[in-house]
Amino acid sequence: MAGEPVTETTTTTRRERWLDWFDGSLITLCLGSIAVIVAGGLIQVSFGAFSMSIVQAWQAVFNPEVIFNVRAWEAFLLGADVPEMNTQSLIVWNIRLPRVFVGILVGMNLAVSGAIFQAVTRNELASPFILGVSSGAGLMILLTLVVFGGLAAFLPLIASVGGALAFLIVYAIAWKNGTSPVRLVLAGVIVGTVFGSLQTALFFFADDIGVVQSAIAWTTGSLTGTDWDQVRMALPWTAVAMLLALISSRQMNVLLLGENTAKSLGMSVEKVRFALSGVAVLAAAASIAVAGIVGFVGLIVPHMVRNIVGSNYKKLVIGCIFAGPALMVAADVGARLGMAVIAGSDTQIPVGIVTGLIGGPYFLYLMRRQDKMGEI
Amino acid sequence: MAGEPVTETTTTTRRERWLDWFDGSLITLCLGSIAVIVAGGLIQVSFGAFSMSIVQAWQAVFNPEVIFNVRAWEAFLLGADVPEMNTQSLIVWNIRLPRVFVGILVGMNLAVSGAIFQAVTRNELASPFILGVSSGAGLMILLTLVVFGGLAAFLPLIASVGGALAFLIVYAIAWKNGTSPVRLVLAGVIVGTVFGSLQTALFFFADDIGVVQSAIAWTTGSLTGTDWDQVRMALPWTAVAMLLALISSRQMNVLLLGENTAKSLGMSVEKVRFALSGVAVLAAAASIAVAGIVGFVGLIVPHMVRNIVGSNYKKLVIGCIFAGPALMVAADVGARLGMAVIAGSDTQIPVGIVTGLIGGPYFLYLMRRQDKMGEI
Amino acid sequence: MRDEQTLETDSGLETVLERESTLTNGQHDPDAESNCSASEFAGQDLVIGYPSSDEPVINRESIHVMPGEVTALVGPNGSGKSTLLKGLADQLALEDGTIMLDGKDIHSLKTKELARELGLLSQENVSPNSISVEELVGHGRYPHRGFFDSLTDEDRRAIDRAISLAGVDHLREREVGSLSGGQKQLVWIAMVLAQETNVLLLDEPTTFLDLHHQLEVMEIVETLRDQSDITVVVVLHDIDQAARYADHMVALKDGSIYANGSPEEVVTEGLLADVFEIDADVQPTERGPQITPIRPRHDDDDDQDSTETGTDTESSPDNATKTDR
Amino acid sequence: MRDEQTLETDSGLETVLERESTLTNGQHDPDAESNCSASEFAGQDLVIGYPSSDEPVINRESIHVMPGEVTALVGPNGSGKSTLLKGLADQLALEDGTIMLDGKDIHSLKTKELARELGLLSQENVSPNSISVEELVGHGRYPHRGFFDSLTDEDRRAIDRAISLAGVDHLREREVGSLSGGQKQLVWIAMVLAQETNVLLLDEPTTFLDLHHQLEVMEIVETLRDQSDITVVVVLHDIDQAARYADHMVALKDGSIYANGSPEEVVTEGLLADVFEIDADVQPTERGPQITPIRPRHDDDDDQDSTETGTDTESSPDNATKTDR
Amino acid sequence: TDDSGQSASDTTGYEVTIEPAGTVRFDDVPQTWVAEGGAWVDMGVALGVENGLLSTGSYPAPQFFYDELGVSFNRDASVEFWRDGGYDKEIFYETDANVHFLDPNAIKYWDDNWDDDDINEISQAVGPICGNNCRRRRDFRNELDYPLYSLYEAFEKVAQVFQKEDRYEALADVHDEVLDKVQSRLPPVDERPRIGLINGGSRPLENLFYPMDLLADGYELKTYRDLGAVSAFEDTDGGGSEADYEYMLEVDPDVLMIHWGIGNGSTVDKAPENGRRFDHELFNETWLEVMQDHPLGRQLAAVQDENILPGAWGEQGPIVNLFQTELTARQLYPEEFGEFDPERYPNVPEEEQLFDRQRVADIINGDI
Ligand SMILES: Nc1ncnc2c1ncn2[C@@H]1O[C@H](COP(=O)(O)OP(=O)(O)OP(=O)(O)O)[C@@H](O)[C@H]1O
Ligand SMILES: Nc1ncnc2c1ncn2[C@@H]1O[C@H](COP(=O)(O)OP(=O)(O)OP(=O)(O)O)[C@@H](O)[C@H]1O
Ligand SMILES: [Mg+2]
Ligand SMILES: [Mg+2]
Repeated sequence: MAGEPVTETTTTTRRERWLDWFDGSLITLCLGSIAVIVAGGLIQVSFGAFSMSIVQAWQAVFNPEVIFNVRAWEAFLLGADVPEMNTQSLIVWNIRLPRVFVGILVGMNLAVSGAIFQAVTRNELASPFILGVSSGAGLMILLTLVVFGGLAAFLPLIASVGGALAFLIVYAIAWKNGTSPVRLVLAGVIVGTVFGSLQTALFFFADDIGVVQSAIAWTTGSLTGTDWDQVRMALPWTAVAMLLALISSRQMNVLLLGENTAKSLGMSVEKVRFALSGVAVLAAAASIAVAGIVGFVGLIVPHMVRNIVGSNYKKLVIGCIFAGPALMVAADVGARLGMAVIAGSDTQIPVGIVTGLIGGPYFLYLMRRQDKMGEI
Repeated sequence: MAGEPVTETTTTTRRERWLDWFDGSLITLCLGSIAVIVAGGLIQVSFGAFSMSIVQAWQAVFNPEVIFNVRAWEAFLLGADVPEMNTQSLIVWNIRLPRVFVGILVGMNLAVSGAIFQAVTRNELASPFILGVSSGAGLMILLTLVVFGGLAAFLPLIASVGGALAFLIVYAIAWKNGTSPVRLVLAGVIVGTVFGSLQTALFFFADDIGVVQSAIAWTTGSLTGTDWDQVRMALPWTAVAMLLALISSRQMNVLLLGENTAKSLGMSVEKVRFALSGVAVLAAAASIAVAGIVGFVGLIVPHMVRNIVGSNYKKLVIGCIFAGPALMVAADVGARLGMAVIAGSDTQIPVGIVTGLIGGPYFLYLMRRQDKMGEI
Repeated sequence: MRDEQTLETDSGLETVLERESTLTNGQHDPDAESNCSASEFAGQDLVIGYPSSDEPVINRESIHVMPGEVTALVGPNGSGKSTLLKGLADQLALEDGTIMLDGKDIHSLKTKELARELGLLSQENVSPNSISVEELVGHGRYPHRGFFDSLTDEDRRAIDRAISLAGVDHLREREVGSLSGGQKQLVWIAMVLAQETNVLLLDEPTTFLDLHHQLEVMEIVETLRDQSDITVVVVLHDIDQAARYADHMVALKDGSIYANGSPEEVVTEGLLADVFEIDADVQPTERGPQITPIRPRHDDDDDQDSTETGTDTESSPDNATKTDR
Repeated sequence: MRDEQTLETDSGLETVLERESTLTNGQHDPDAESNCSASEFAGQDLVIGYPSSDEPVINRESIHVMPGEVTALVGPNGSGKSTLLKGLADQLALEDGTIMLDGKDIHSLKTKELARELGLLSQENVSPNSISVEELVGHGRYPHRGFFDSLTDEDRRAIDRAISLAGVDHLREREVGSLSGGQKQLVWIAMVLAQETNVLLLDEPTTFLDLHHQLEVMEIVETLRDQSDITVVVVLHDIDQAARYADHMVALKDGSIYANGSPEEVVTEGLLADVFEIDADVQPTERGPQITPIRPRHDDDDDQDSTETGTDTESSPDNATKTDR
Repeated sequence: TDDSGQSASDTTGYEVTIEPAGTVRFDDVPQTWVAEGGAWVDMGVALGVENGLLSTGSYPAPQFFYDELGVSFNRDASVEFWRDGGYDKEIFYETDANVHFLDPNAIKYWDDNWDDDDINEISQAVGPICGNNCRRRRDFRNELDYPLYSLYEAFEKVAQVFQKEDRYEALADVHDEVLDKVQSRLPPVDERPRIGLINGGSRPLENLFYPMDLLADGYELKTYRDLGAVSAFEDTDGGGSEADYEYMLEVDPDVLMIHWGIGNGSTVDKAPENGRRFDHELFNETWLEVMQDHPLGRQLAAVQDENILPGAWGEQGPIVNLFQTELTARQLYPEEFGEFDPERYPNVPEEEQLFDRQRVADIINGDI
């Protein structure tokens, strides 16, 4: 094919300059997020029921006897016995820090999961929350607690399976010679409400308040009481999911052009869509398994990141990997200290409620600002 | 204007024949519904903890000393003292029958409310359930129970106010130079989830299981324990709402043609829409006040009726007034006897769960059958 | 060259504003005898915009529609045709200006009163699928009925008349959802006809239709004008069609009325170049001017060879290639 | 008369299937010398339908596209134009039949291989608003890249070439969301061009565009054929336009190929009557046949005066009225 | 502290076996302690270690029982381990109690974040977690593969932990004496009233009752079992199921008892600080009058006879149990044990008292 000669050099430099600028905003986002995470983490380790000055707490964090102790890390990451250390270090490293780490993993998983779901359904409203994964997980948790009490040890696994099943059901219902965004969302909403109604039904069969409390904690999402167990449980899956998400960001970019275009560009759309959904469900399940159903993070973080770095998924996924943890750690600080600041009591709110209370209004604001929002 | 002469007579007879057929299907629907209500009612009065043969129970229902006793009706409808009667009659008329009557009123209100909302938003998925009324009511109920314990006597009123407020919020958020169906549904979903998250937050502040149980019962919807108090509470509002709905059915027919067309036909669209919403919220609130949040009736009954009598609101509203109670009474029989039949236990399921379990799958079936469903 | 054209347009506008002069202006008027009953309809200094944007779309324009005639509104995408029509029908609030219908300000009319005088067919229409054609057309009687009224005999007669006029007699009992796009459009026209107004505003009644249905719709418009003395304003994308069926044409560009007059006056090579940014060949035929588009004009054309515009398009190199074929 | 016409069509089809005979069939062929590099593309006995309906839309039709030429697909709404195009591009599974591209069955190709040979522009396109024009065009390189590959220099060159060909150089860094409908359409065309395929299928690339943008798109199509030897199949609603820009036309009715040949052969008064159900006047001009629609035909026309069809439309009473004007 | 050394197996320490924690080793006698249920708190008070109490847990018994004996009970020791829907580990570290009378299974059951590792960590680093959830069986029946202690079995364990088995022995003797005395005076079974026990959370106004079977497991219903009460709601297994007036009418018990009712006039109240006396007026407003107003409620025999009585407090240790055995005996068999006077309770005419207040006070104060 004979193309006209174009001014190659000027175009390339122009393009590169522009990419640089873009990457600049991404780098700013990442650095900002890291700052928030570190600050949030340091605040978190400074508060707790055990009396310790802030200085003591921070000293415990940077205690070289822990940081450079292979046996300590073996205990943390592989589940070996925790070596001797002073009470302050024990409390900071065993109770306060794991909560921050779990928050980071959960934030990462939810944000990336939401971003993937948004690409798969080409729907700005998609999130694990809206496509039924969370209601499926919630239902399975209640079912386990109420009906198969003996299986409580496998709760995280069961929750993830429930989430995956619910997504498959939503997908199957929405499928009619291919899926459509609106159908997926509708199916998700309906499956969500039916499962919700089943959940409430199960509440009635729960004959004591322990089950109810336990179920509520799970279905609200909370980082309270998480420790290294949870980190160990989520870490490998998170790593796999993040890697897959990064690798397939170009596929998501093409998916955003719509099924027809993607097909005519030679993509096996349904396969790619399903594989990506699998990755998103994996990420969502990993986070549900350790923190229950934390709402809105998966919905709003991708939007926030998109506002900053644009809708290129190469940048969006990286942005989510940093911004998700930042939001989560910040919200968890709010969950721990919010009531103290507002009402002077030292009650903690579940972090899922904080994200809901931040995320819902932010989302409504987005909806009011953007004309197109409603039009998917 | 000079019109060509048309064959008036043949057209008229043709039109009349066709109206007859249509009215025929409506009449069939109404008679069928009445049969279901009577059958369901007779089943309901036959079961209960108090030992009574079915014959005794039915004799009590048709006990002329009660039916033709003005003082009895005064007691039932105006709250005067109940006159002397035998224990069987007392149980049937004071415990078993009011539940059926409340079911009838609730079914009527929900079905008509859903039908109106569907016209107002021109959205097949609209229902009090989807546009936030129920979540608003639920939140207010919890708030009252947990925070303002003293106001529990005004619960029905407070629930209704909460529902109305939530609808107004949804309306306000969706409003952007007029509303659009998609925006209304989205705003409804988001407001619903935010309120849900607040509800769960409140659960955490509830310190005893009584409050939690009570709140769950309210937010699930149940006819258990309803008596003449509830009938007295709902009856006047129901009457007003049904009358208004019947009168304004033509307005709804024109609204279905879209805002533009309705405007160009000389309708003050926003005024009519708002007034109709008011009627729908009134009906929904009346039902929430007496039975809590019973899901799906408001969504599916209008669809069922529409399948039979078509989308003409003149017929649709009448159909809903009969079919709603039929579904509700039937579901309540399921709620009372379902567990007995399935598991042999005499636990009662809240009727809201039964309607959800019937309604959700039916709706998904509708969605799978109809291509257009997802496209609103 | 440009200045000349603008002057031309301005003067065209003036002729419209003074109706008498226009009528004697060589414009053919097939139904002069029945003109007395047709409605006068005019908008003065209209400013129309959307609440979501600050700038009005239509900024201080005036339009005067010839009673008993078909006026066609043409212009490129987004030039404000639909906006103007919505403003005229009081569907969009005017930011400024007045609209007079038979000498009355339409804002002094109640919504139902207005709907008895003026009918509007929007660009997009929706209806429940299961409604019958007859029921849908019946809704056209809405402005004639009170809150509690049921259909009167007069309503029935108007519905029958509208149905037969639109030629959808055989569809009367069909469900609207089962009709083809073209048939649906005809039913909507019947509904507007049942409104029995003296003024009809139609927004692109032929889009989405294939040639057959397009022609059918335009025939109804002609019948209305000829038999019922109705004043019609119609937005059309197809300039050929507009030139053929309209008695009068108004060309919009960027929200301004750029030209105004009989099809022969409005459809010129110069106007096509300025408003639609195309070079085209315009031939007068017995059915009005016939347009043959030649090539699109670009922004650079305006800057570099604005003097050429409309004069030597025939000799542009691109065009030469094409005539070679 | 009807029988004659059907015969005519059938024979037209046969000539197409035997390519040699068609080429000597008086059909002009502007690029005969470069034809060797253009792709051959043909569908045989195609049965194409949607899973949701039992009846196939296209039932056992064959089509052979002239290499290096522009073929226009015309037909009324719902006649199956888009369906045929989707079938040819393997976007809809064939229920039966084979599609050969340069002698190979396209089902033997992997999806990416096919996408390197054959590009399709759908009737409707969507993209994120914040993507830049350059990024969007870059996605056209998808079939040329492996799972882990990044953009090569060749990819960059192809992107630049496509952008300049589509004339959207000045929009390169704009966000797609900020473009007008017409500009967007051009960018999508650039994306398909970046795919660097030998066969291009375009579905109504000019709908929703005003005259200016319509002409711009058709110019690109011509350039592609003339400069790059690309085989183009384009669906057009506007028969005038199709007749003017296409080398070859295929008319569809109810899913069947009704006629097939050069614009002069296909665009006849008889065909317009049968396929589009309109009476029209067709005049041969230097830019191909020019169509003047006269009136829509109705079902009754077929029954009552089918013998008249295409012969004495000029003398029908309705039409007489119009020429009177 | 005297060391009877009964279960000491080592020179420096001793072991106590408390299911489900198993055998727990103590190097020293615990100085500080916490408990989950009011019964366990009552046991500690009875052993005279009240000053080491750091948390009263839930449902501590009404103050008037302790006032009757003149023993002190610090109701402000109220560290709450259950907070924000979970057990916060740091609170265990911060409270730093020597022993926790919390059932480890209950902790794991209520808060899914706890597993055996966490229990062990706190048991090692802070103090053993070794309670037994023996108030009732219905809480987590799935987990119940270990014995549910009776009140005095549990009391004995606590006594061993604090190495005060002599006081346990003395109180057990008093208890046995009372039981022997009372049981010998019970009327024949067919003359005993049918008792309908409903849980304090019932809402007669809303036609909602939680009937309980008097004879279900656990220390919370000990007095009824000890006194051979006849259960009207036999089919209801210790609570949890709902019923309405129809059911009440169908069963129509002779006497309606409101579980926990003695703690307050009304429903369950977590910390009846002001409960110096039973508020009879409030009790009647909440229960009797409401039922009298209901067209079906007033058909109930118990309502017609005004036989609605405030039942015993569910969290009863050895001290509270002695008082409540006497209370229940007077409520069920007034002809034999004297009329229960709701206006004056806890005052019981000296001659009708079933045990010697002073003797019990002496034991608690170490005067065995
Ligand atoms: N609802 C709206 N809100 C805000 N701006 C609008 C709205 N509708 C149209 N516009 C803007 O007003 C201008 C005129 O639009 P209008 O619909 O009147 O054009 P038109 O001439 O009818 O075009 P078309 O040929 O596409 O129908 C455009 O710039 C458009 O973007
Ligand atoms: N997704 C679909 N599912 C089922 N049937 C379809 C689908 N798309 C189109 N059809 C049907 O197939 C037939 C041909 O449609 P097609 O879109 O090919 O027509 P077309 O010639 O492209 O029309 P247009 O000019 O409106 O684009 C029509 O009857 C249509 O109803
Ligand atoms: Mg328009
Ligand atoms: Mg098409």
